[in-house]
Parts: sequence; structure tokens; C-alpha cells
Amino acid sequence: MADNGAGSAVTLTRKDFSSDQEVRWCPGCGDYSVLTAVQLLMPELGIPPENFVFVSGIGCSSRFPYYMNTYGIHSIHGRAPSLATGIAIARPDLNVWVITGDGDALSIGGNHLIHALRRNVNMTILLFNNQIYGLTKGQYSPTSELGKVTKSSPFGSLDYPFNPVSLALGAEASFVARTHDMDRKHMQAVFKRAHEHQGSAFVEIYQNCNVFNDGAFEQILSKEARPRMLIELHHGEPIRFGADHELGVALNEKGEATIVNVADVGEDKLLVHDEHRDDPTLAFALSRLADQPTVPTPVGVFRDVHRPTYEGEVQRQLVAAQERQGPGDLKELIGAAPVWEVS
Amino acid sequence: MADNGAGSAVTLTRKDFSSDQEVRWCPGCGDYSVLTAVQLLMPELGIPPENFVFVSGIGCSSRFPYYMNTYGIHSIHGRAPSLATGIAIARPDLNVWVITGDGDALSIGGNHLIHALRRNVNMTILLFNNQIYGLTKGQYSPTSELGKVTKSSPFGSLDYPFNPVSLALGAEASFVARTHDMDRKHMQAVFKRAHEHQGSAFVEIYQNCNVFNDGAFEQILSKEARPRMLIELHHGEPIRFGADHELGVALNEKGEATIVNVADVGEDKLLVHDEHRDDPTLAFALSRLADQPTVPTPVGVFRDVHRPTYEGEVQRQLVAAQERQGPGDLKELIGAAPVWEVS
Amino acid sequence: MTAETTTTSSRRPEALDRVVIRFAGDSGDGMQLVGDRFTDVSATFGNDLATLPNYPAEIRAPAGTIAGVSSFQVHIADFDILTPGDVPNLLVAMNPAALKANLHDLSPGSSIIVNTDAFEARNLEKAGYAANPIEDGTLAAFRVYTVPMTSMTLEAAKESGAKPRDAERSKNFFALGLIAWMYTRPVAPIVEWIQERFAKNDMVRNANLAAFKAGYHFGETAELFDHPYEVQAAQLPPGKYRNISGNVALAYGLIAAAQQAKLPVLYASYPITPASDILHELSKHKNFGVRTIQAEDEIAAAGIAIGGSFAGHLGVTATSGPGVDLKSEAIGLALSLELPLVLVDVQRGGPSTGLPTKTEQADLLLAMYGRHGEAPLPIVAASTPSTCFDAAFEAVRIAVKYRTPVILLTDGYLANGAEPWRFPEIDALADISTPFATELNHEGEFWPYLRDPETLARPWAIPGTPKLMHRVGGLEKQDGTGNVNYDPDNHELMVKLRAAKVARVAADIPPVEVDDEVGATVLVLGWGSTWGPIKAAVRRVRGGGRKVAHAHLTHLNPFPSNLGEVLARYDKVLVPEMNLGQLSRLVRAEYLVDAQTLSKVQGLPFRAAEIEAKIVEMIDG
Amino acid sequence: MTAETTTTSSRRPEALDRVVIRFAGDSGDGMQLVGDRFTDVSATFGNDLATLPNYPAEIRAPAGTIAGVSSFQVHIADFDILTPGDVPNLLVAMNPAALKANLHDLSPGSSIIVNTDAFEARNLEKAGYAANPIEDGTLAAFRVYTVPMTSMTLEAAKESGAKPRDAERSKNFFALGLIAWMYTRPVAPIVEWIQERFAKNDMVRNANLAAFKAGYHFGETAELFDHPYEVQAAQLPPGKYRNISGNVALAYGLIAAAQQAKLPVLYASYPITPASDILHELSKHKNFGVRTIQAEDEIAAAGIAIGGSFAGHLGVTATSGPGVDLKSEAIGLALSLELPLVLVDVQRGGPSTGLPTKTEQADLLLAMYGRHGEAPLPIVAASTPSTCFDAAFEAVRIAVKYRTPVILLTDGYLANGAEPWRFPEIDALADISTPFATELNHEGEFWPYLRDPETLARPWAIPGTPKLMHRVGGLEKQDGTGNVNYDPDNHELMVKLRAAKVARVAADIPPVEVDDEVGATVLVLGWGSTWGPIKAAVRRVRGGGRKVAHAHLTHLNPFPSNLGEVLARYDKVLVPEMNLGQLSRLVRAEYLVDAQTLSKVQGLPFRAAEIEAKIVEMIDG
Ligand SMILES: Cc1ncc(C[n+]2csc(CCOP(=O)(O)OP(=O)(O)O)c2C)c(N)n1
Ligand SMILES: Cc1ncc(C[n+]2csc(CCOP(=O)(O)OP(=O)(O)O)c2C)c(N)n1
Ligand code: SF4
Ligand code: SF4
Ligand SMILES: [Mg+2]
Ligand SMILES: [Mg+2]
Repeated sequence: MADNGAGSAVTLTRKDFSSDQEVRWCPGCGDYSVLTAVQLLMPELGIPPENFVFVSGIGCSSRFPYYMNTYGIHSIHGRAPSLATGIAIARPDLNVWVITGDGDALSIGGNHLIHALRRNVNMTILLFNNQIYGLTKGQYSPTSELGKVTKSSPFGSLDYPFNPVSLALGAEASFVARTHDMDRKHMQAVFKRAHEHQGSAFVEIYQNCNVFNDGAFEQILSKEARPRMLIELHHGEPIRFGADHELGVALNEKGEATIVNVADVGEDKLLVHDEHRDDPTLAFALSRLADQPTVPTPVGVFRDVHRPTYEGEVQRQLVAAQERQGPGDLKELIGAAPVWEVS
Repeated sequence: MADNGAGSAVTLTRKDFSSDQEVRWCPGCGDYSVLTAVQLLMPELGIPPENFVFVSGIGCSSRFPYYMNTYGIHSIHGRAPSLATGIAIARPDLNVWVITGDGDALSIGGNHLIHALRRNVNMTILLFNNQIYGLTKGQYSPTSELGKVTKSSPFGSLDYPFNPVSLALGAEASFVARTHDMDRKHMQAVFKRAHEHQGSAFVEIYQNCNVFNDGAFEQILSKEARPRMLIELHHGEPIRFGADHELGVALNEKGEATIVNVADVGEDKLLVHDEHRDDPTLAFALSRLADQPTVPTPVGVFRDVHRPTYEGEVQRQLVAAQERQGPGDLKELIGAAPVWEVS
Repeated sequence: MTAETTTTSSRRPEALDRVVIRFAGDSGDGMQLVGDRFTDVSATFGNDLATLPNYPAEIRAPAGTIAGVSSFQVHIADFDILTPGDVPNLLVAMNPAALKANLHDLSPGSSIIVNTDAFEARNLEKAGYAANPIEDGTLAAFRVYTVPMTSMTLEAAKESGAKPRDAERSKNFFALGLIAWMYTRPVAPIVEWIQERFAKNDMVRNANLAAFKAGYHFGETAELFDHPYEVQAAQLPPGKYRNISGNVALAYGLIAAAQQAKLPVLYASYPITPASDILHELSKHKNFGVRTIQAEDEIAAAGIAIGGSFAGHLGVTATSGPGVDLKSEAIGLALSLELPLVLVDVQRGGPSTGLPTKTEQADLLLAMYGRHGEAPLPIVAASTPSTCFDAAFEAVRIAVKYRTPVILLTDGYLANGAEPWRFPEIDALADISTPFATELNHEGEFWPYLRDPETLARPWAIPGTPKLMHRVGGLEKQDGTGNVNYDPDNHELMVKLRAAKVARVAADIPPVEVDDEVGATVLVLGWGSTWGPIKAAVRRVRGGGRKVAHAHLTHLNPFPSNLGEVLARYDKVLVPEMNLGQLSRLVRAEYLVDAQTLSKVQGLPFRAAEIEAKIVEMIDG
Repeated sequence: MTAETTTTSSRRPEALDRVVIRFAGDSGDGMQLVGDRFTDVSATFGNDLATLPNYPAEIRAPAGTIAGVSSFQVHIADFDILTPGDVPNLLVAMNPAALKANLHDLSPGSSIIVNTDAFEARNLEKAGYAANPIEDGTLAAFRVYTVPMTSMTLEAAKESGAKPRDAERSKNFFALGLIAWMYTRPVAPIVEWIQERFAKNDMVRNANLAAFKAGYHFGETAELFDHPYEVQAAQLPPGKYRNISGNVALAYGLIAAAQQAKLPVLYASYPITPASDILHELSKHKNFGVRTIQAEDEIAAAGIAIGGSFAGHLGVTATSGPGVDLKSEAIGLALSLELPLVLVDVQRGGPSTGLPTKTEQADLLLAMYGRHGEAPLPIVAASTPSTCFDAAFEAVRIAVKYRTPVILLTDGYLANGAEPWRFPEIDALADISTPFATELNHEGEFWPYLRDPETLARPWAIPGTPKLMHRVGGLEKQDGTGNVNYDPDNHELMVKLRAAKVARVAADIPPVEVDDEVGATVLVLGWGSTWGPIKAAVRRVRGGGRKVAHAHLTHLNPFPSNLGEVLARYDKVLVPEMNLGQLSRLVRAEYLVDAQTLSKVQGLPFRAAEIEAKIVEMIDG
């Protein structure tokens, strides 16, 4: 999402973006660190608080807008992308952020999400994926792993989960990224990129719910695991990871992305990440490396391509119509049909 | 979707699957040929009509169930996959077919579609894609090309279209195929494969709406164009097309699927189609060859992998529970809490 | 045919004060098209008129069958009329199915023109006729004119070069030509229209023109018809007129209201019959700054409109019954956010998918109560096609002033029906704008729920306004601060405030007017599109020497403040409704008045005669 | 502590007939848990009881704040009681916020036990206390017991090896121990429960046990309390009892009804407070053949349930207000398909997201009218937690017999509240099964809308049945054949048939019973969870020497056939409702009776005293 607000003369601080409402998440919830990351990033963007609108659905994560000293709507379950679409179309001058959860965005709100993505409405979408329904106290979500035992699945869930990155790519998203609640710097870098992107920017955030799904990402996000379990994507660079960058990603002869030992294949054979490729297949291939956060998982920007924004095109048609027909004249409009007078 | 009905002793004919209702589509509509294909295929499946349920939403195409002499529900707009899910779970012995349109399935019904696909509920989904809203007389749909002039977009539509095959793949579909209304044989072969698939089988059908979107597929489906514009996929075979099979699909050095002259690259370099690959990336790559039916377009089965069906798993849990706890005993259930008696 | 020859006829026309004509044919026969032409030319000619299109839900139901019949009824008169007419004076039947489907609506003595070419075995069978009704005495009670329209059309179109299969499709213009002659319609505008509309296709244009002229000349030359008729221009109240359908009037009303509210329209909608034409119409007027968005579904459409309103636009969404169901939750949110919003419900036959192309009034209680919790909102209804303009304007006025979603009810009959519209002087339209909040409003803070003491509306502070950053949401909030709040007393306060805000609208709307006669004991209370037939029935009852009063509601919630007092004045109250008695239930609950329902749920408007009979029964009984 | 020492106390208990205790603390303090324990042990002991849990919508609102307070009220008695009690006799306040949030509900003379350890500067400030209320005279009107619960818990838990931060979390069990002593509760079951529940974590188990015992012993040894109290077992009607909450009773009711209907339950739902526990409960009982599906949203849940019913299962879906909004369109389809379906609405505070964890009755009119078109369906409501079983059974009975969706209304109070339940003899439950159609029914054809002349229900022919293949849909269909049909008269017929089918249920339900006194002039009419407080109020009014009658509705649509006659018997009718007067509007419209509303919309049940006062005012005034 682009910086299109007026730059502010005074320097802004985190405080300028923090509301006076007490934060109501469980102690230890991953939501806190996302909030911090966003509040710390905001002043850097050089846009005054009044030019942001945070729109959320319903869920623990969706309380987020209350804590931002910006404009905000805590809407209804799953519908945030539609409200955000209305705001963005009405006011291309604003910066619209959508805050949503794995239930909010992918269960009840799945349709609005995929349509916002294909339309490329200018909004930054942060999906707090804790693989659980937090607010309703612990049912499995569309990202929960198969067999998960929860209140609503005492014998294990049967629903094959979505891979949010794959889904977004299948829905023609122009910007797709993933980050996690354990690394504020990484979050900020990704959020900033998302904000700068013209169009809908989709960011999946792995977020720990320490009350109902504690440790869901432990296998990849513990300090100790991160080097060998997180595959950081950098545009234009060969994809490498591991404590000593000893591992990498390469395409095998079938064209599938696979994990390799760099020593075995040679650095040349590594896949060079390309965010800007028109064809989303590469990004899709990377998204399939990890269906669940238990194996090496790519984080960072999967895809970032340019496409006209929806509201930009709306605006273009309005301007063109005015140029063609002149500004609307009600009398003329009504009188455009045959008119007769009775006196 | 599997044959799990009892074989019928008498030989069935098309008539056994045709209802007495007059077919109410515009003369020349592509829906007729799909209906014919289905009615002709049915007797071949060896399942009596009473073991089929056709469920549809709302749209021209969704009138389909009325013409089938099977059980059927013409439900509400976009919701057919959910009704079908209920039927399939209640009655794994039935064969459930969903009939839907590009508006029904991808606009209002997008969420139910992607969830049915990820859950792998046993149903055969036929999406009649005419790139238009037929029944409501011609508004653009989620598959209409950018810039399309319709009643609701007099200056051209601004909505970047879905690629239904990509979307289905991003939604974890286990079976994805495409066919078209000009080739009954091809339709029948694909429908049969879809029916045989265990789980949700997604079939996109290019269907001409000769009243509101005539010729949408002309560029690839005219008799003359087909050889060089349709890329027929066959499992295990190198992907070739063209009047003299002179063209093919190969991966370029970036791993993108591209059209090549076989003579230029040599047959060895051609992509060998593999429907059964666990990783959906290859199928996804193929789906990106054509975003609109104006360039060479793959048809046939993109993906067909095995995954447990949802209702199979539901059944498994029921059986396991009965084995573990014995059949439900109401008295025992109610008495499981501390009980006291007042006399 | 020159312009001169077209307006005179060689035989003297007989003057009529009114005539009701019904064109009926197959869905593919273009009956709506010729109906529209006849209407437009009559409107410009100066008749008063009303129309009733009627067509199947299928795009094209099977040709030749009863299910596939499409008809268009138009009532023209030299005085002000109120309905499309109970009984057609003339039926034009293009095929046997059209005859069969419409015959039972005629009275003995009505005229019928049949296209004899279509009365062959296959068509007769499709229509379910064992014998040819033209020949077997079925039509004995009527004046029947048999005209081989198809063959005469083919003959006439020969020169156009069109192939017979195509030329045959011009037969509706033959019929139009014939009827134009019969009722002495000006021909030039029709010819011009054909020329313009089919400008891109010479062959079609020429075939249609030739057919039209052939029909006209046939009337003139054939011995079949004694003489043509004439319906003079009506003496309507002075003013500028144009013909308009309800959906177009509604679209114009939104544009006008938005202009007077100084807000851009942000219209989000998902297509649905019979509301789609509002989207189609609005999408043409981007030069007014109107943004139209075709959403992925009705819920998204409501959400987009809410977002638009939050951002300072006039959020509007329109749909029909199924879509209203779906939008319920979002409308509840708008109500809780206390933002302006207009939801248009173009009612159609229900429940469920029901009768998508037919009219009904059965969503009133849904509009009142179709949201969980205590969720009241104002409801406005249009009563004729052209008053859709006024109703839209009024809905916007209330929404903006009170910061509330408003439901605007019309129906399929209003949406597609047309009538002459004496349109308002644009410059005289009221200013209904409201200022956005720009300043802190409470001790150095901004309180988003600090209410205007008169209207109880909260400040509307739009994003981009410095210092007024605030968050709103669907959770209960503290009055004043707007902060999330679960306090029991605050909740009750807010529930009552939201109700009070809607109730206050009553002081801001005109009292209901009663078309009264001294001594009337029966009051007919109506709302929405029953206006025409009720008014016509009342005229007839009075013509018969009885006294009756009529009151018609534009505001369904809150009711006008004098309604209780008005109801109390009469011994009996009759409420004709195209439902099972919905307004009736509201009135009974509110005023404990024994309002009686006259119900018609057939997908068709009332006939004046039906209401007349009931009124007479109540007066005499 | 051994079992022996636990049931006796060294000081003589004083007998009480009833006591109302409220546990209040931070959301994280485990108040619901100890409330439940106290309830269960009192139930098994034989008291009559009623409970009222009350907690914030946030998972864990900020610790120490008013917003974060969670409370659990339990009323135990030696006679049959009706409500969780108006005014607590004892408040247990674990921190200042808990004190502040609850203090205004006490009467002078009530007792308060405060955890003094929590009354330090930071907590006082968070609660908004400028000074310590224990010391500044704020509590002068009450009997205050100050107990340093936290430190005593820490002390007691030392041996468990738990770290102080963890051990501190056992303080709720200290409070439970103390209260158990105060009211002479049997201790063994609580000890056992702790041992079982925390079996997997020795440290936690031991800490909780130690805290519980320490609390108990503190009561016994501290000089603070004169003596314990005793509330004897109640003399309830003979039968077998267990304690049960509304949501569990409802789940059992569905299982029982399905068994008696010989249908498997297919339950599809999307989680939502306060309905989720029905899903949780049902998902445990797969051995009954119960299929539970967590759908992607409420619309899908309704769709899945409809599919299930079409396929021959008992389709059920449950939700709360926002979900009912969303399901409207699908319920309209079920109604048009004429298939059995039960939609449970566990009502919560609205509109919009409202007060998700609070109770309300404001969805009645939504249940009646919340679908487009004329779309009537039967409505049943439960009146106490345990009658959720009966109401579920009745809803299923009607749905299956009449092939119609039925809405079952409960609310947050019923869902989470608990009471002793005299459960029925399973073998005595009625057979409510209906045969599926298996044969052609009309001249060698199968007509899916050929109705049973008595119930007007259509045949239920399920897929897989040879020869009965048929198609149903939401478009209007011809009565009998079920074929799509747009005929005006058929539509009216179908609209009336659908209404008549629902109306016929009236002949199939018991007349409303009146708890009457000769000479009463005021009738209190209630529905749903107001049963308890109304009954209690009526008792009090009668205790005060006045006469009053009470009638309570289980069937809201159609009304019992004698209701009109009952209403006519009284001079005045009072309808207490947790809304702005919804039943009241229905009754006024139906019977033209001037029913008066006593409204409370605070997210909390009525107190008996509130209703009593209004009744007295009406009798005397
Ligand atoms: C229409 C509707 N249905 C259901 C709910 C209940 N509900 C609230 S939040 C939620 C899911 C929350 O999960 P998620 O989006 O993952 O957010 P989290 O709490 O985990 O951050 C549900 C089911 C609701 N508020 N509204
Ligand atoms: C809830 C609801 N919204 C809108 C409609 C109107 N409607 C009926 S079909 C349709 C779209 C049809 O398009 P598609 O699914 O592509 O089917 P087609 O007619 O092209 O076969 C729409 C918008 C409806 N019936 N119900
Ligand atoms: S329940 Fe989970 S997601 Fe919600 S606030 Fe608590 S820790 Fe965070
Ligand atoms: S409108 Fe188009 S899709 Fe619909 S029946 Fe006619 S040709 Fe077919
Ligand atoms: Mg979540
Ligand atoms: Mg379509």
C-alpha cells in the first residue's frame, strides 16, 4: 500500500499511533508483538495518523484497530476486506490496513479476501495466523493441521488445511508475503514493503496463541530452530538458509522446488528468487515447500508485481467520463428523454 | 466421485436420466450440449438414477437438475457446495454432482467452493463458465476479461478475473480439470474421470452463452482454431499440440511453463504431464499458460491425486467411537454426571 | 411513409378517453420492446399512462409454451389515470400460448388481434389447445381480428435482404405499426427510434422499418377495422413531463439527493432481478462522480457501502428479498456504527427464490425486524414509478441527517412500470447536506458518540481529518465516548437511544394526508405500489355514490405522528396489501385498531375492481 | 484433610433456607471454575439451585480492570427456587475491580469477603479507587471479612513445589475452601474432582488441593466467622436428578429426539458465543451416530444441514444473533423445500456484535419475520436450563412431523446457567418418527408436494429410493407436482398453504396453562428465560397478599389456541421481556389486547423484585 498521504511536518513517534485504550489480549499473546511492530513502523512512513484507516473483522486479532490512534473500524466477522474496499474506492488518498485472523479471513471471510486480492484494491492485509479460533476459545481453524484435537474436534479435525500463501497466489494476488511474531525487524520490513505496494498486499503472520494453541510454530520459530527452519527470501538472490547457509532451494528435474545441500548441487543450481515475475508459479512452488510450520518454511516476500489498482481505475473512469460528458448536470440528465410541457 | 451405487440389472439409457420437464435455455445455448453429455454418460456409469443427486445454485446453468431424472435440488445462489456437503456426509452411498456457474461458484459462492475443495468432500463439481451472468441478463462475472463492456460495466469492467483452475489448485483441490461445450466426447471423458475420483472433483467447462456473451471462446474453440489453441493433457505423455503436434510445452530455465516448437527444443525437453504429482505446482504452471481463452489453453485433467474423502473420515470417526464407547445409550449419557434421587 | 402520411388516417378516428392494450407473445417476440415504444410515443404525445410488463423468470423459456409468454400492458388516457388497467380493451396475441395465457383477463366484448400465422398445429399443441381457438368458438364473446402478421412481415421485409428466419423477427414491429394506426399514434418518433437503434445493422433496420410501415398501412387499407381511435392528450397538472420507470427514477433520485447532500454516491450492489437496472443506470453516470461497484455478493456490497459512508461518501446498496436476507448482519453493523446508508429493496415474489420477475410487498416486516437484537431503522416506500425519485431523495435525507441506515422499499411493479413524470425543478430541491465534524467536541477530546441533542445523530468525522481519529465497531459502546462498554445500564441507554433516534424522525416528516370525504366510515390505508389501484378503487366507489377515505403511507417507520388519530376517526380500516397482512399487523400492534387485510399474493398488482368490491362490502356490510 | 473431618465443623452451623453467593475476580482468577464446583457439589447434596455466570467478551480483558471482571453467582436453597437470586448475600471479591464492579448489586447488610492481598496501590488504581475502599468507609453498610487469600495460598502451596507465580493461581481454590466451610458443603467430591482434573500435573494438583484445604481450615480456625451455615437439601418432586446447563440439555434433547425420530443427527455449525458449547458437546457423542461439521460460516452450516435433511438425516444448526441474520436466506429455502430442520438461536446482547457474552431476548421478531416474502415457521422457546432438553425435543417433533424448519430460541442465561434437572425416563419418551415415502403417490407418478391432508406436510422421499426421483427448489412450485410454476393463483395457494401448515401446529400443542388465582386481574405473560424471575415475582406478590396470574409460552408461533381467550380474562396484561417489547407486539397485533411491556435490556436477567414491583403497581394502580 502506497504512501499517498501528506508528509507530516513534525516528527511522529509511536505514541502518536497508540490509542488510549487498554490492550486486551492475554499476557504472552503474539498479537502484542505485531502491534508493537506496526506502531513502531508507522512513524517511519511519514504519514500522519489521520490518513490511516485500520479495518478488522472479529477475533482476538481483530481488536487491533482499537489500539491504533488512527481511524478504525472493528467490523463484523469476515467482512473487513469489503469495508476496506469501500473506503479505498471512496478515498484513494487514505492508507487502508486490514487486520484479520485465520478464521476471519479464511473461514467466514474467504470470499471477500480472494476478491479483494484479484481486484487489487489498495490495502495492506495482515492475517494473524494462529491456526486456531482464539476469541471463541479454541476451535480448529482453516489453517489447523489435520487431526488437531480441539473443543470442536475432540477426535481430531478432518479438514485439510489451506496454505494461505498458495490460496492468495491462486486468487491472483499481486503481493504475497509471510512473516512471524518472533522477529520484529522482519515484520517491519515486510509490513513496509506491503505498505509500499500499490494494490492489495497480503501478509500472513505466524502468531502464537499461547492460551489455545501454544507452540504451534515452535518447531520453526524457536530461537534454536530458526536458522535451519526459516528460509528467508530475498529478491535477486539464490535461496539459501541454514546456520551456515549450507542449505538451499533448487528446482528438481520435474520442476518442483526442493531443499538441497548447497555442497551437493553447487550454488549455481540454486533457485534465484524473483518477486517480480509475472507468472506466479515460482512463488507458488515456494509456498508448497511447507504446508505446515514443521518443516523448512519460506518467509519474506513471495511475490510483488505491478498491476493497476482498482480504485485507480475507478478514478480513471470517473475522470474520463467527466472529460467526455462534462461534469454531471442533473437537469440535463432528467431532460435527456423526450420531454413535454403541460401548461 | 466414485461409483458406489449398486449396479443396475437392466441396461439404462439416456431416457432413464431425462426428466419430463421442458428444457428452458435459449436456443443455441452451450448448456444443451453439456446436458446431453451428462445424460449420455450416466447410463455408462452403471448406477441407477435414484443414487444420484444433482445440486445447483442459481443461474441459467443451475436449472440443470430439473432436467435430470435423478434426485435434485435447485438451491440458492452460491450455496450448492454446502448442500452437497451435507448430502455427501449424510449419505456416502450417493453420487453427488454440483452444477454451478461462474457467478454462482466464483462470485457469491467462492467461499463454499474453496472449502469444499480443501475438505475433499466427495462430489463432482461442474462449473459452467460462460464468463457472464446469464440469468440476470448480462453483467460481467469473475471470469470476464478486463475491460469487458456489459450492462453493469458500460465503460469496461475493472475486475481482474480469476483463473478458475489456478484458484482451485490454490485451494488444495485434489482433482482439477477443464473441458468445453464443443466436444461431447472430451466432456464425457473428463466427467467420467471426475466421477471416478474419490473426493471433490472440480471441472471447469467453457460454455458459450450465445445471447449475452456469444463467441467468448471462439478464438480457441472454433473448429479451425482448436488444433493450435487447445493443449490436450494426457497423463504420462509429453505435452504436445498443433495440427501436426508441432507445438509443445516445456519448462524454461526459470521453471516457467512455455509454449515451444518441438522442432526447436526436441521432444525430450517437453514437459511430461503428471496428474498424480503430490505437489500441485506443475498443474498450477499449466494453468498459467492461458489466463483467458485467447491463447493456447490446456484442457483435460490437470491434477488427480488421492486424499481421504471428508465423509470417509467422518464415517471412520463414527465407527471408531462406536467401537470405543459402544453404541450410544441415552440413559447412560444422561446419567454420566452425578445423579441423586428424590423420593 | 412520410411524416405527413403518418399522422393522418383516411378514416375518421373515434375519440376514446382511455384504452388498455396488452401486447402478448413469446419471450423471444420482443413484446417488451414494442410496449416500450408505444408507451414512449404516447407519453410524448401527452397521454397519461401506466404500464405493466410481465415476463418469465427464465431468460428464454421454451418457445411457444405458456411458460414462455411475455406481455406488456399499457393504459393510456386523456385524463390522469392510476393503474395499468384492470381489463385490456385490446389484446394482441402473437401466438396461441399468448392467447391462452391472457384470455382469462379479458371481458366479453374486448378486442383481440391474433397473428393467425402462428396458429398452426405445433404451436397449438405447445399451448395445450386441442383445436384452433380462432375457429372453435372459444373466442365467440370477443371481437376478433385475424391478421397473418408473420407472412405479411416476411413479404414486407423481402427488400431488406434479410433472410426469412431473421425477417420473421420483425413481426413485433408489424404489430406495433398496426396498433399505432389503430390509436392514431405519431409515427415519426417511432421511425426515428428504429433508425437510431438499429443504425449498425442495415438489414435489421430496414426489415423493422418495413414491417412497421406494413402494419400501419395494413390498418389503413384493410377493411378489417372500421376506423382508428384517438386518445387525446391528458390535462395533467402544469409542468414539464417525461416518461420514467421506477428503477430509473430511483437512480435519478439518488443522484439528485447526493448532489443536494454534497456527497458522492458510492453504490455497491450485486445483480439481482428486479433491482439490477438501478446498477445499470447508475453505472452510466460516472460524470456525476457516481462510483458503482459490482460486488462479489450482497454482503460485500453492504460492506463496501458502509466503508464508503465511513469514508465520507453516500453509501448505497440495492437488492431484492434474498439479498436483503444476506445483508441483515451488515445493516445491523451500520446501525450500530450510526452511519448513513441507504438499502433499497425492490421487492419480488417470495419466499426463497420465489417468483423473481413478479411483484410483491412481503418484505415490510423483514425491513422492520430482519436483524438480531433491537435494531430499528427508518423505512420509506415509493408508491408509483415516478415517486421512486422522491422516495430515494427522502431516504437519503433521513440517512444523512440522522446517521442511520434507511431501508427504501419499492417492488417489481414500480421498478419496471412506467408513467409520465412531472419532474421537479432541480434548483428547488432542498439542501440536505450535513457538515462533517472537524473539531474536538468534548474537553479537548473527540467523542464519536456525542449526539446532536435534536436529532440524536452522532458526529460524522471522516478519515483524513486531523485530531478526530477514532475507532467504531459493532460491540456495544459507551454513549458519548464510543469506547467498548459492557455496562448494563449503558447498554439499555444505547438500545433506547437508537430507538429514540428513529422515533424522532416522526417529528421531521409530514403528517399523513387523508383523501377524505365528510361522512366516510371506511378508511383505506395503503403503502407502496398499491397507491394506484387503491386510488382508482376509491374513485369508483365514490362514483357509485358511496363515501370512503384513503390514506397512503410513504413512511413505514416511524409512522407519521398523526396516524393513530387518523385511524381512530373511522369505523373500519381496510389495508390492501400484496402480502398476507404486514402493514396491518404493524398498525394493529401500534394502535390496537382492528385493521382488516385485503390480501393478494399472486405476483401481480391489485386490480381496482378487487379493491372496490371489498370497500363496497365494508361500507354496505 | 480426610473425608471425615471435612463434613463436620467444630462450630454449630446455622440453618438457612437459601443463600445467594457471588464469586467475583479477574477473568484469569478462575471464578467460573470454582463457581461450577460449588454448584455441582450443592446439586449432588440435594439443594435446589440456579446459577448466573457473567464474564467479559474478551478472552482475557486487562488484568485488574473493571472490564476484566468475571463473576459467577449461585443461589442454593432447601426449597424449589426459580432464579439465581436478585441480591447476593455474600460477595467474594478477589480484587478491587471485582469489588467495585459488583458492590452496587448488594444490599446493606450483605456480607463481603475480600482478598486483602490484592488491595494494593496498582490494583486500586486500575479499578479506579482513589483510596482503599476497605479502609475509607465505603463498605460501612456491609459485613466485611478481610482475608489475605493470596499470601495464605502461597504459604499453603509451598510444599507443592510450585513457583510463587504459579502457586498464586490457586487462590480461587482457597476461596472455594473457605466458602465450602462456610456453607457446610461436602468436601470429598471437590477433593476428588481436583485430583482427577489436575491428575496430569502434580504440582498444580497439589497446590490447588493445599489451597482448598487451607481455605477450609482457615474458616474453621479463624475467629473471623462466628459459625458456618447450612442449607438443607430441598424437597423437590420425586425423581432422578442431575445438574445440567442449558447448552448441554439442548444437546441431549437433540440426541434424544433424533433417537425417537429414528434419524441420525447431522449438526452443522459455525462457532459463536454463546452457542459453541452445543457443538462441543455434540461432537463428543459420535457413538450416537451424531455427525458434527464445523462449517466455514453460518450460511454453509445451514446449507449443510438442509442437505442432510434432504438426504434423510435430521439437519440441525445452531448459532446466535449474527448467525441467524446470515442464515435467513437458507432458512427461507428450507421452508420452500418443506424439509425438517432445526435452527437454534442462543440469543445474546445485540444489535450487531453487541454484548456477545450477555443474555437478551431480542431475536423473537427476527425469528418471526427475518426472511423475505411470506415465510412463516414454528418457533419454540426454552424457559429454564433444563427445559432446553424438552424444547429441543419439541422443536424436532414439529420439524419432522410438519416438514418445516423450526426455530428454537434460548439465550445466554439459559445456555450457561445450570439447575438440577429431574430427567425423564428415556423409555417413556414419545416416538416422533415419520416414515419416508417409498411409493408412487399419484396415478403412477411421484408428486413431491402432494400433502398429508391433516398436517399439510409433503412426502419425504430420500435419495436412493427407487422411482421417487424428484427435484425441489426455491422457485415457486405447483402444489402437488412440485414443478416450477409461476401461475398467480398457484402462488397465492402455496403462500396460504405454507401459512396454514404452520397454523395447524396450534392444534397439536397443549393449551397454555395459567397459574391462576381466582380474582386475579393482572396476567403476567412471559416466554423463554424470564420464567424464573416471573414465577419468583408472582410468589412474592402473592406472599404480599395480592392476586396475580402467570402464563408462560413455549410456543411462540403459532400461539396456543387458547391464548386469546386467556388474555381476554384479565383486565391487564404485563409482558416482562429482555427486549423493548417483542412478544408484546405480537400479542397486541394478534389479539388487539393492550399488553404492557416491562422491558429490561441490560444483558442480565430480570430480578424478581423488578417484576414484583411492576405487578404490584399494575394491581394497585
Ligand atoms: C457472524 C459471526 N459468526 C461467528 C462469530 C464468532 N466468532 C468470533 S471471532 C471467531 C473466530 C476467530 O478466529 P480468528 O479469526 O482466527 O481470530 P483469533 O481470535 O484467532 O485472532 C468466531 C467464530 C461472530 N462474531 N460472528
Ligand atoms: C442471493 C441472490 N443474489 C443474486 C441473485 C441473482 N442472480 C441469479 S443467477 C445470478 C448470476 C448467474 O450467473 P452464473 O452463475 O454465471 O450463471 P449463468 O446464468 O451464467 O449460467 C445472479 C446474480 C440471486 N438469485 N440470489
Ligand atoms: S486467546 Fe490466544 S490469540 Fe486470543 S488474546 Fe489470548 S493468546 Fe492471544
Ligand atoms: S442467457 Fe446465455 S447462458 Fe442463459 S440460457 Fe441463454 S444462452 Fe444460455
Ligand atoms: Mg486465529
Ligand atoms: Mg455465467
